[in-house]
Parts: sequence; C-alpha cells; structure tokens
Amino acid sequence: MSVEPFIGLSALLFTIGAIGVLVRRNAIVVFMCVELMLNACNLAFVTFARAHGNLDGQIAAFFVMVVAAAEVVVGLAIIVSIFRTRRSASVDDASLLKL
Amino acid sequence: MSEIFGNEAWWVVLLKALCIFVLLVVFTLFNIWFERRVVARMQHRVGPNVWGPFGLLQSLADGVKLALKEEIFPKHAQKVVYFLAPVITTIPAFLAWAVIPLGPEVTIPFTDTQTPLQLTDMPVAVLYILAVTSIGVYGIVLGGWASGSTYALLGGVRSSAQMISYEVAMGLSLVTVFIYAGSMSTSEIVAAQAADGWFALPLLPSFIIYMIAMVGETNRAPFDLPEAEGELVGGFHTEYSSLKFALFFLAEYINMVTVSALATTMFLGGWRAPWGISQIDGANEGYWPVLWFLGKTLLFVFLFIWLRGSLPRMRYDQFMKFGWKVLIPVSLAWIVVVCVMRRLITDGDLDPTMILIIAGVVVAALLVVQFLPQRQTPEEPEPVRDAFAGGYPVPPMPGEQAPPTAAVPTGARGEKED
Amino acid sequence: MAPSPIDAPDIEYATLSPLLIVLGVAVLGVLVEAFVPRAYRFVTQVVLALAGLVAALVATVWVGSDLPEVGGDVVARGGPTGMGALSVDGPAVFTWGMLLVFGVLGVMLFAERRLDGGLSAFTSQASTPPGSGDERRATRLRIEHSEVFPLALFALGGMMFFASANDLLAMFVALEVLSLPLYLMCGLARRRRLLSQEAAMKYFLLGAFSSAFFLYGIAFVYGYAGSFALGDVSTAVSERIGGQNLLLAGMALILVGLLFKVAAVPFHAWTPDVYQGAPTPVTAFMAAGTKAAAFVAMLRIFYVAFDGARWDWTPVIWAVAIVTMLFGAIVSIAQTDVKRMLAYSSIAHAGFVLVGLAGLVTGSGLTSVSAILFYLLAYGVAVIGAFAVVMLVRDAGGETTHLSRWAGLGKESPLVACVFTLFLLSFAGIPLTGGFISKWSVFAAAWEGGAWPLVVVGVVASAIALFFYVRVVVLLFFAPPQGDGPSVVVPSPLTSSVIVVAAAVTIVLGVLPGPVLELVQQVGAFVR
Amino acid sequence: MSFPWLTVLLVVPLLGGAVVAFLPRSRPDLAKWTALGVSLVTLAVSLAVLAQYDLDGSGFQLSEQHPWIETLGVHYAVGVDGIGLTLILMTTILVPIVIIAGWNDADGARWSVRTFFALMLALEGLVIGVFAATDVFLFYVLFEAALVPAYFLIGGYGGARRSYAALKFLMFSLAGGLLMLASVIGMWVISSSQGDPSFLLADMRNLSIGTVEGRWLFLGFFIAFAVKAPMVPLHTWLPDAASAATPGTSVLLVSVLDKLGTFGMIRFCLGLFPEASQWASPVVITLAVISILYGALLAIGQDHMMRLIAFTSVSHFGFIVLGIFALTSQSASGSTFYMFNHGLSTAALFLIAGFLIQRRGSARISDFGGVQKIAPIMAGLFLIAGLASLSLPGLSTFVGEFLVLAGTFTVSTTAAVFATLGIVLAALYILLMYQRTMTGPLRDDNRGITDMVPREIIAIAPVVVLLIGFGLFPQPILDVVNPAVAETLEHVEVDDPEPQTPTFPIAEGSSK
Amino acid sequence: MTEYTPILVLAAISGAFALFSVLIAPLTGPKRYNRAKLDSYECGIEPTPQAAGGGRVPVKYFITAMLFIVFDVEIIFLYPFAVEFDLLGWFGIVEMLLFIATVFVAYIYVWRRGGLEWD
Repeated sequence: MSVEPFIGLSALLFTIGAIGVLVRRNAIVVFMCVELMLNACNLAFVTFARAHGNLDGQIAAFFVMVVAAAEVVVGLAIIVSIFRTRRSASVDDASLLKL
Repeated sequence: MSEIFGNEAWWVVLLKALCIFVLLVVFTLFNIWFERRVVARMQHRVGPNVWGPFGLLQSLADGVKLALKEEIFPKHAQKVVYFLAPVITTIPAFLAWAVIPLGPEVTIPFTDTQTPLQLTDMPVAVLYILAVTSIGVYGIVLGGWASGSTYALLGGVRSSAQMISYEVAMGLSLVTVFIYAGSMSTSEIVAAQAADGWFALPLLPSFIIYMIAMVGETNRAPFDLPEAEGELVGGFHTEYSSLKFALFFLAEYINMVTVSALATTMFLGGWRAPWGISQIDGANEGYWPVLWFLGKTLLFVFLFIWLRGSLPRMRYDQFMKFGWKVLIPVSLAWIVVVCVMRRLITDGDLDPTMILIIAGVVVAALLVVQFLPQRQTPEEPEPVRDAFAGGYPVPPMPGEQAPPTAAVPTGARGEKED
Repeated sequence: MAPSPIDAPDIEYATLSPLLIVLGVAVLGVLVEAFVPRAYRFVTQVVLALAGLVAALVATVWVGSDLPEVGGDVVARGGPTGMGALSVDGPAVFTWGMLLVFGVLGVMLFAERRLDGGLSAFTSQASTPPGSGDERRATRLRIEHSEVFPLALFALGGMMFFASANDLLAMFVALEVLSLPLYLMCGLARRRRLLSQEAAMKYFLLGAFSSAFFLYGIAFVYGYAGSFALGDVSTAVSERIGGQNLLLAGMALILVGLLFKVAAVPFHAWTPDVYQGAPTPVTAFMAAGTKAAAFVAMLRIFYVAFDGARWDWTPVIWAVAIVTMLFGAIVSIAQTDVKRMLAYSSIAHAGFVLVGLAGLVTGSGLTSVSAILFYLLAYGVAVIGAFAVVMLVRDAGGETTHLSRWAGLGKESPLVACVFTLFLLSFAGIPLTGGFISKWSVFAAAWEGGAWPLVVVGVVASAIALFFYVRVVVLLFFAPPQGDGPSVVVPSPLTSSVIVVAAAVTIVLGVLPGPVLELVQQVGAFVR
Repeated sequence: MSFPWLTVLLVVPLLGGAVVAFLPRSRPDLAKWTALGVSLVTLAVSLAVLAQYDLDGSGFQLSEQHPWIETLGVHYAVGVDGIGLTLILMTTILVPIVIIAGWNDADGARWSVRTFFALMLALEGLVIGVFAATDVFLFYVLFEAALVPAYFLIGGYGGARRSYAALKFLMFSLAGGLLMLASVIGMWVISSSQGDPSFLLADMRNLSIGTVEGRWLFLGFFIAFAVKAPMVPLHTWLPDAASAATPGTSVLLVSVLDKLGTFGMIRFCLGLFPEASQWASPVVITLAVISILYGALLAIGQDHMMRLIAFTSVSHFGFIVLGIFALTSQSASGSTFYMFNHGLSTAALFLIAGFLIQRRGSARISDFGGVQKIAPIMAGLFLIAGLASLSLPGLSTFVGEFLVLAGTFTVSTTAAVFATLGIVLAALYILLMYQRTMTGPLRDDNRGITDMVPREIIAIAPVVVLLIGFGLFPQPILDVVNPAVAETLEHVEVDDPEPQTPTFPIAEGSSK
Repeated sequence: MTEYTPILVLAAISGAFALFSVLIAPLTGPKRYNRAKLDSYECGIEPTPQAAGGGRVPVKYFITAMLFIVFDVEIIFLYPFAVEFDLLGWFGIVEMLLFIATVFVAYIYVWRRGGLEWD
C-alpha cells in the first residue's frame, strides 16, 4: 500500500488545522485546530511506521495521544478560567496586552 | 483469531450483517415486551397481553403507533443536528455487534460454505466495541443540546457525564480479562475461556464491577438519572417525538443488549455451553451455541429488568460518588492484585486458584459493603442561623426558632475553605 | 506459538537520579497538597522543593564527577542511557546543574511572601473570577496556590529531560512536560489577573501551535530516517538515504518549534506579552530555564542529528540570528515597560546565542557548545536577578513596571539601582560582567567558525541595545523622580539572597571566569 | 619577583576611591582631604616608579604577569615603557591638581561630595592601569571600565545638560569600544588558530596576520581610539561633555582620558598592525590635518569658553595623531612629549576658565572683559596657559609641536604646511579669547570677580612651573620617551626617511 | 477486503435503516400546527429563554470530563500491557505499578480537593 495518499491526507489535515489556528478567533476553536494538527501528526506517524515496518511510529502515536490529552486538560482549564471572567472566549477580546 | 475474517465472499458478509441487524431489531422488540411483562409481574400486574400470543406483538404495535405520530421540530432546535442526533446514536449501537461471536464455524444452510457465526473479528475487537459504543454518547449530548430546551440540555450533559464516568470503571474491569486471555479479540477470549473456565469465577470482582458499570453505562435503573422524570422530564429526548424518539429508544435497548452480550463474551464463556450441558457432545457445534449465547444474554437482560423493578433511583451525587470513589479505586487495586498474582503463578511458585479466589472474595466483599445501607455520614453541622443572611433580615423558617438574641450581621459566618 | 519473553531493559537509575529526584519530589508535592493542612502547606512545599532541588544538585555533581570519557574525534564524556532515550553527556549534566541552580533561585522567588502583605505573588484561587467576592474571600482567608511548587518542579524536570533527550520522541514529551506547567503558572498572578490570564492563554495557544509544528517535523524526520534516535538520524542524514524533501521539511518544522521556544524572530510574538503578564517570579524562572533547556536541545538536534546536513540549515540560522538580534535590539528601544524591555532583550540574546550556534566549532578548546553553555549560565543568572529586582519596585497596585515610575530610583535606593544597573550592564556585555565574557565567547566561537559577518552584525546589534540599557541607567540615576517616586519594598531574606547571589555570580563570571570556562570546555562536546 | 610597583600604583587610587566612597556622607571635608592624600600618595608612588625605571633598558620594565583566564589566554600583565611612564606621570601629577582646583565643585550637587572624589580616584586608577597594561584583553577591559566613572563624573556633577552630555560621551565611546571588541575577538581567533591563544602584547606582536584581516582589525582598533582622541568627524561628544562637566572633570576627560586614544594608537595600532598602519597612514594623516584646522576654526567661532578650549584640544589632538602616523621617530616622540604637555596646558586653561566661570556665573566670552584689572594674577596665569596652548617657543608645548612638524616634513610637506597653519589659527583663537575676556574696559557686571585665592594658585602653580620648566629643558622626558618610540617604530619597520624617496609608500600616499 | 470491511457493510445497513426512518417520519405522521407545541417543553410554564451559545453548564461537568480523559489515557496504556502481560515479566509489572501509582497520586489530589464532590 503506497504511503503518499496518507501523507497527503495528514498534510491536508495539518494545513487545515494551521490555517484554522491563524484565522479563527474563538479560543476553543483555535484549540481544536491545534488538536487537529496533532492528530495529523499521528496519522503521519502511523503511516511512516507502516512504511518502515517498525513500531516506533505507532508508539509515538500513543505518546502524542497522552500529550494531547494533557494539553486538553491544561488548555481548557485556562480557557474556561478566562471565559468565566469575560464571558467570551474570543481571542480578540483578550487585548489588554498589546505588542 | 482465525484468518477467515476479512477474506469471505461478499454475499456471506452481507448475509451475516443482515442477520445481525434483524436479530437486534427483533431482540429489541422482544425485550421491550419482556421488560413490561416482568416488571408487571413484579408489581402484581399482568402487563401487555392483548396483541399476539402473550401480547408478544405489543411492542411492534407501539412501533407502528410511534411511526404514525406527528414529528415536531421545536422552535429553538438546531435543525440539522437535531435531525441527525438519533442517527448518530443508532448506527454505533448496531455496529458494536459486528465483533460479538455468536457461535462456532457452521455451514450456511443450502450451501457448503463454512463461516464462523461472527461478522468479523480483529485483534482489538473489545477496544473497538468500547470506541463505537462511546460514539453513541455524541448522539445523546448533541440531541440534548440541539433540542434547544433546558431540560434536554441538562439531560444530555448529565447522561454523557454519567456514561463517561462509568466507562472508566468498565474499561478498567476489562483489563484483567485481557491479562487472562492474552488478547483483545473476542473470539480468542471465548477460546481462552474454553481452556480455563469462565472468567467470571477467578475474576469475580471484575465481573461485579463490570455489571455495575454496564448498568450505569446504559443509563438504566437504578442509574437512569438522565431520564429522571421527576427532575428532567424525559432527559435528552424530551423534545423528540415520532420515529426519532423511536430510534433513541431502539438504541438504548440495543445498547442494553450489547453490554449484556459483551458481559457474556467476557465473563460467561461466550457462546460455549454452560457446564453440564457442555458435557453432551455436539453441544458446542452447529447452531446450538447461538441458543446458549442468547440465553446468557437474556439472563443479563433479566438482571437489568430485575434491578429496575426492585431498586429505587439513586441521587446524582451518590451515583457519581459511587462511580469515582468506589469503582475506580477498587478496580485499580484489583488490577494490581491480579498482576502480581498472575506473575507469581506463571513463575510457578504458589498455588494459583486458592489465592485468586481468596483475593476475589475479599474484594467482592469490599464491593458488597458498598451496597450495604450507608451509615449516615454526619453532614457538616447546621450553620448557626444568621438572622441577617446576605445582609437582609430573614424571618425564621417553620420549625426554626430564632436565637434568643438577635444575631448581628456576620459576613464571614459559616465560611468553610474549599 | 509462544513468543519469547521481552527481556527487561536495564536503566541506569543512578545516572538518572537527578531527573528522578526532581520529578519524584514534584509528585510528593502533589501529595503534600492533598494531605497537609493548609496552614502548613506553603512552608512544607517550599522546604520540600528546596530540599529536593539541592539533593538533585548534589546528585548531578556526583554524576558529573565520574562521567566516563568517550574517545573518538573529539573527547566527549558520558553516554546514552535509559535505552538510548537520554544521553547523559557533558552538556546534559552541565545543563542539569545550571537548571537546578535556576530552579533553586526561582523557588526562592516563588516563596517570597513579604513583598505583598504576607501573600505570595500568586493568586489565592485561580478558579475565582478576578474582582469577584469569592476572590476577596479567598484572599481574606489567606488561601494560596502552593501548587506552584510542584508545577515548577515538573517544569524543571521537563527542562532537564529536554536538555538531555537523545531521541526525538523523548524530546517532544519533554517539551510538553516543561511547557504545560509553565502555561498554568503564567496565569496565576495575584495582581493584574486579567493580564495574567491572557498571557497564559496566548502562551498556551501559541505554544501548542508551535509544538504541533515540532511534532510534525519529528514525523517527517522519522519518515526519512525510520527511527527517532538522534544517532540513527545522523547516520541516515550523512548517508543521504531517502528523499531529501522529507528531511528538509522535517528540519524546517523542528526548527520552527525550537525557535519558538527560544523566542527567536519571527516566532517571538508571545515573549513580551507572556513576560509582562506572568507573575514576575515565574517570568524569571521561565526566562532563564526555558531558554537554557531549549537551546541545549537545539544544539543537540542540530549538532548531533543534522550535522551532516549543516549546509542546509546554517543559512537559515544565519538569517534568523541576524533578524533576531537586530529586531530585539531595535524594538527594545521603544519599550516603556521594564518587563517588556527585558523580554525584548531576551529576544536579542536569543539572537546572540544563535550566532554562537552558527559557528559550528567542535573539537577541543572553546567550542560553540561550551561558549553557548557559558552564555546561557551568565544570562540566566542575570535575568533572574533582574526580575527579582523588578519584584521589589512596587506601589499600591503591586509592581510598578512602567519605566517612567523607575525614574530616580538611584536616589530612592542606590543599592537596588546599582544592582539593576549591574544586570543591565551584564546584558549589554560591558567588561567585568558575566555578560561580557559570554558575549565574547559566543562571538569568538562564531568567528572561529567563519561566521564573522554575524559577529559584526552582533556587535552592531549590541551597540544598539547598549543605547537602550544606558538610557535606562540614565533614567535610574539622573532623571528626576516622578511624583513621589518609586518605593522599594524591603524583601525577605529569600529574595534578597537571590539578588545577592545573582549579582555575585554575574561579577565573578565577569572577573574570574577561568574555572567555569574550563568546566564548559571540558563538557563542551556531545556524545554521538 | 621584584616589588609589584605598578600594581601598587594602580591599586592605591582604586582602594583610596573605595575608602572615600564609604566615608560618612555628613563630612565632605574629610572625603576631600582623604582624596587629596591618596592622590598625593599615588604621585609619590609614580615618582618611585620613575626612579625604578631604567632609562637605558629597553622594552617593558617593572613588568608583572599572572595568568588570569587561562582558557582564553588572558593575563594580568602590566609593564611600562617610556611612553606609558610619561603618561602615567602626567596622570598622577594632574589628579591632585584637579582635586585641589575642584575642591568645591561638588558642593551642592545632587550627588554627595565623597562620590565625586571617589570617582575621580577610581578613574585615575583605571587610567593608570590602561597605560600600564601589556595584555590586550586587560587593556580593553580597563579601557571600557574607565568609561563608567567618567560617565558618572559627567552625568552626576556639572552643568545643565550634563546627563545628555554623559549619554553622548558614553555612547560614542562604547560604540567605538564594541568595534574594538570585534577586533580583539578577531585577534584572539587568529592567535588561537596559531597555537594556544594568548593576549600578551609580546605574543600578539609575533602573530602572522594576513594583510586583509590585519587591515580590518586595525580599523576596529583605530576607530575606537579615534573616538577617544577626538578626531574629526568623531569629536562631537567632546565639546558637549567639556562644557557640561565641571572644570576638573573636563581636565580629566581631555588631558587624561583622551590620551588613552593616542596612546592606544602608538601602542596597539602601530604595535600590532605595522603593515596596516603604513597602509592607513596617508588617510589618517589627512584626517589629522583636517581636525587640526577644523578644530582651530571652530574654536575661533566659539563664544562658550569651555567649548572653545575643547575645540582647541581637538586641534591639538590632530597634531598628536599626525605625529604618530607620520611614522618617524622624531614626530612620534614629539607626539608623546606633546601628549604630556598638552595635558598640562589644557588642564591649566580649563581650570582657570573654570575659576572665571565660577565667579562670573557665565561661560560666555562676551560676558567678560577687562578682568585683568581686578584679577591680575588670574589674568597672568591665564595668559601663560594660553600661550602654552598655542605653543609659544620657550614653553614645553612648543617642543612637542615642533618635533611633530619637523618629523612630518620629512614624509609629507603638504601635511606639514597645513598643520603649520593650525599654529597660526591657534594664536588667533587664544589671543582673541584672552583679549576679549581680560583686556579692554572693565564691565560693571564683572566687578564681582575676585582674584584667585591661594588654593587655586597652589593648584595652578605646579602646572605653570612644569610648562616653563620642560619648555627650557625638554631632554629628561625625551630621554624617557625616545627609546620606546624608536622601538615601536622599528617594529613598524620604517626607518626615518629622507624627504624625497619615491620608493616610500607614505610619500606617494600623501603627495597625491 | 480487510477485516474492517464487514463493519462498513453493517454500518451501511443500519445507517440506511436509521435514515429511512427519520426521513419517512414526516410522511407517516400528521401535521397539525400549534405554537405551544413547537415551544420547548417546560412542564407548561413559559419556557426560559435560551442562553447564548447553548448556555453555561456547571464547571463540575468540565472537571469530570478532564478526569475521564486522564483515566482513559491510563487505560490506553493498560490494554497493551495487559495483552502482552505474560511476556513482560516483573519489569513490566513494576513499571506499570509505578505508572498506576503516579496517576493515582493525581487522583488522590483531586479527591482531597473536592473535585469529586457533587452537590
């Protein structure tokens, strides 16, 4: 089974995620886009593992899942705490810090 | 796990898929009737007995009735999601059965094709079941959210919270089974139980935990809080009517059967004939095993109904507390025990079964203790009545006498740290 | 068929003891949170954390004292351990020590409670909305987030792991382990909570974004080399197997992730906001620790794994270094907030370190690695000290970080002003401060590697930056104080000792850098 | 090893400064007296060093050497040759004078008196260190470090725009210093590429530096020094600093600190990059001549007394640089000698002008007039100082300037001629200033001006004495200077040329 | 044709069924408009207006979800361990015990800090 289509798919997902992070304004959505990127990575890992015939990639996918979970926990905690204070999770409303 | 899966003729697959589908639908219809009859008996009633012999066609009639009801799109509903939610809930319910082994290899009648009575199997079958069933949660929470009604929303959130809470316990309880079977493929687990007895005995605590978890997982009494009519009317499907409601209903009953079937496969030796019958040769060949299997499953279904008939509904906090503070630690501890024991046994040091049984009994006892009527944990003492609660004078409630001296406003009164 | 049992891997627990101690103490800290009554929690945590750090430091010294010499083209010390997931070699152990020192200083800053009316710099309850009654109540009850200590230890453990990871996957995990606690800690400021929460959110979103890039890069490199171990990757790279595009894409993405962590232009956007928003102790800890860990990891990846492809990545490093130095220096001129100013200066410093990294001098003598290690040490200590000083200058609303409020500090309290000046001079690289020797060594390494144009740009950049630092010094000493002028709160021995230590180290590194230089030269080679 | 005279020499003022800094703030007089004492002790030590110095000996004498940072090949190495010794003497002589003259300068300043004198002593110590350093790294470090006290001296005490002036001064010097840093790093890289790195002047001299690298590195050093010894176009910081600072500070700036630049040119530009120096000398000579004339012209145009004096020094530094880069032993020793005396004469000018300004409360020449009627002594001393500044024959400055010109003639007539113009202009601005301030009818608002008090006379007298003394008998200093200069130049591999030898590169360079 | 294809078949069948029933419903059922009927049901009282963005649910649910994630991750690691249990030997057990203990520490923390309290 050839690798290209899977890598293409993962690249597509990754790009979608990246663009989403850049253009979307809702923190939650941005965050979901990041998770999408991570999962694109997972797909790439598994595909390459298949291509190389070793399991490293699959193990990597495991670790990535864990990390993603941890990120979810931390990230949602932060976003919720902001949401509780300013009733909106928009990245733009958070503008006390200017460059 | 035989190589045959995934390499069969397309028509065989189609046939088996259709059979499973039909089986599930029929089983559901039967279960509804079964439940109503049994509960009726438990409540000294008769139950449906008009349509068909023993009223067997009652649920079919209900289904038709539902189909003829008007379907409603509430004003505040998110149309698309509201529309799709039942579908999302139903499909996974069916899918879970794809890997449930109903029996050994048989020859399909009128042909000479050999095929196992199982749609397919894979090395991670059980994981697949868990994954698919938890997809159903999406349907519920989305349906609740899309209804645009407060009750439905709360019901959806609640049921999802409760499902995931008990899914953890369920998943943990299965770990020991995998340790014993050395595989996550359903057919191999069944085979393993053929070798060394039903896992229900050596893994009694896991079995008990699983059974509790499965009741919680399917939102059945005494854990049917999402449909707690008293608080939430119908829960997540408050706003659903007609066939959409029917689908939710169907999915719920299929899930009930699914977890029962999984329990059978995991702990009760799957389609293999129970001890006694299994001595008769030929009991485990041909189409007989389907009988054993359905029988065992029906046993669990009866358990469900029995519980519903006999136990009152739990309070939500009790329920969560039970799931998080009892089931999870116990199952973790049990996993540890099993690990160590198993290792000691394979090292061939000490007599296996004794220890396991003892350990099992101990943990089981612990578990049972949880069911005994809880001694009333003293609530934090009634805060001294503050006649100026929130800065406003408050008249004493009935049965509450004002303190002799008018209390002064005390802001920090009765604060306790987090 | 019965597959043969997997034979247990042998892990040199003794060699990893510093890491294990730090993480173990962090877990203990969580238990303390769970069981010790609130009254004693804070103190217990402080004592526990400090004890653990010191123990880890001792262990590090012990590990470092008997690193086996590894021959080869260059004499390196130490070797891979933990199934090759980590490599405890010279740079790794040195970085451990360095990070642990930063950790000790940082924890001492965390524990400072005298500045803000007996309360730490961290919010009472992060869950309460700012300005709400709950918050006031929590403050009145003197509730405190002593969780920051376990968090800091986790972050520290992650940093140590990151600096010594010898395997791309381990590196990613370490990266997250060090980042996640920092994200949280950024949001815990007691004063200006909205600012702090925003900082946390920005840091988190951008950080997660960049680590996703890092991860995708790892995926590509894995696809190219078929393994995560840096050694295998380097052999694959040197043999030029497989499609180069995978390798190039992978390197680029990994570089993005790392450059973000070290706050190099154009991935610096988070730095000023986070530095400003985060509680100052956290900022100090982060500025010193993250940079050190990330740069060592970067060195390891690019010197060990991608050494064979240096012609592909050095141009990028050159460009980034130039842009970073100039940008950091120029923009810092426009700053009016001390913490932002320090943030931009940290960006510029990242550029300087990159200059050293572009030198690629290996072998004996002053290698790029050793130069950078020295730089990181000097910079880290100075920056911790600087932020510690920032903690002291306060008014009714907490710290006053606006520069105009700092005017006339030299008159208000000459001592503090002088110490701060010392740190600024060290940043500027004035002789007889650590900054001078460190800047010196990276530039020397870069020039030796033939990157003299970078050195020239670096000199120009430091001249620009200089202008700003000197302007601040003028402000401190010669400008008339605004209104009643800034007030310097007398801190507890913790903070003051931190400042003293930082100042002392800065001077010693400037005047008698000999021993440290020799040390970094001894440890200045990675084990391949 | 022998007694570490030089170390003592540079430690005494530093320690003294530290002591002064920690004297009780409440008792300024104590600080003043201590500072004076310390500076006098330093002077004594320096004289002892002079006594130790062996005129016939060659190379560095009284040298000490301890490894400082082995890994970088940095040493703490000091030693003096004639040039360094002369300048050290000048420093140690000037500091007590400045202290006496600036006795009350720091009173009523925003900063405490003790700090003022402490900084002065620190500056003295560091400058001595620079003059004595025989290790490039050590030289660089002290060279930069000397800026800090100077910066605070300017910024902490003195006139209205002091903080601006201080910033400008610091930025100019530090920018130059950074370029020098780049060159130093380059030197280190080269030396480490040729065996173990070492910063010792002796070792660095023997490095084989490629032509191109040599020239770049030379540039780095030269620009730094050119900033220090204010050469057009890098001189603009000097007038501001001099006019903003107290007279004493100005003296230390112009007479002492700026000498670091010219000193560095001899010691390092010539010493380390002979080839590059020859290559650059035409350009440098041109620049020198330009700054001679330009400085003089600007000086004529000035109305602010301090600025005027500052510009005169720009012009004088032009002479010094000219002498150095003419690369003849005559001109070079002339320059060294001139450095010494320029220090004295400028000091005298600055201080007396300071007294005037202090009394009158204004620095504008046009505000003065006919002062000599009421303050004859001041007028007289002012005249002598001025004449010294225009290097009247018979005053020591003349000798230096003459030697410079004579040396220059042998290599480039054009340059020499233009330089001579500078002297004429010098006469112009000095005499104009004198005439407009001292002579003429006494203006009423100048009546308040009193004559010099004994303290001030004590301060100025030694300077005048030295000016006249060395004017008549320059030989002793020349004896000290010449061997060192000869050595340096022979390292540059030029022997004093006959005027027209077309083979000589510099001749061509300057004749076009 | 892999072992996953049959699942697709079953999915197709059940999906067809489900979709069919939801699509057929409007045709089979009657249509009688009634404003109150379309309003969201709230035991007959005037329904509370919808909060923006689907309203806000107690943060408790959020905590529960987080805990679920944590333990699910633990399970992710427990399953392969369990399947290969016999091959892993004591080392595997010890490591897994360490892992479980670590997660359990966090669990204890949550418990003690009242993260599991529903009231």
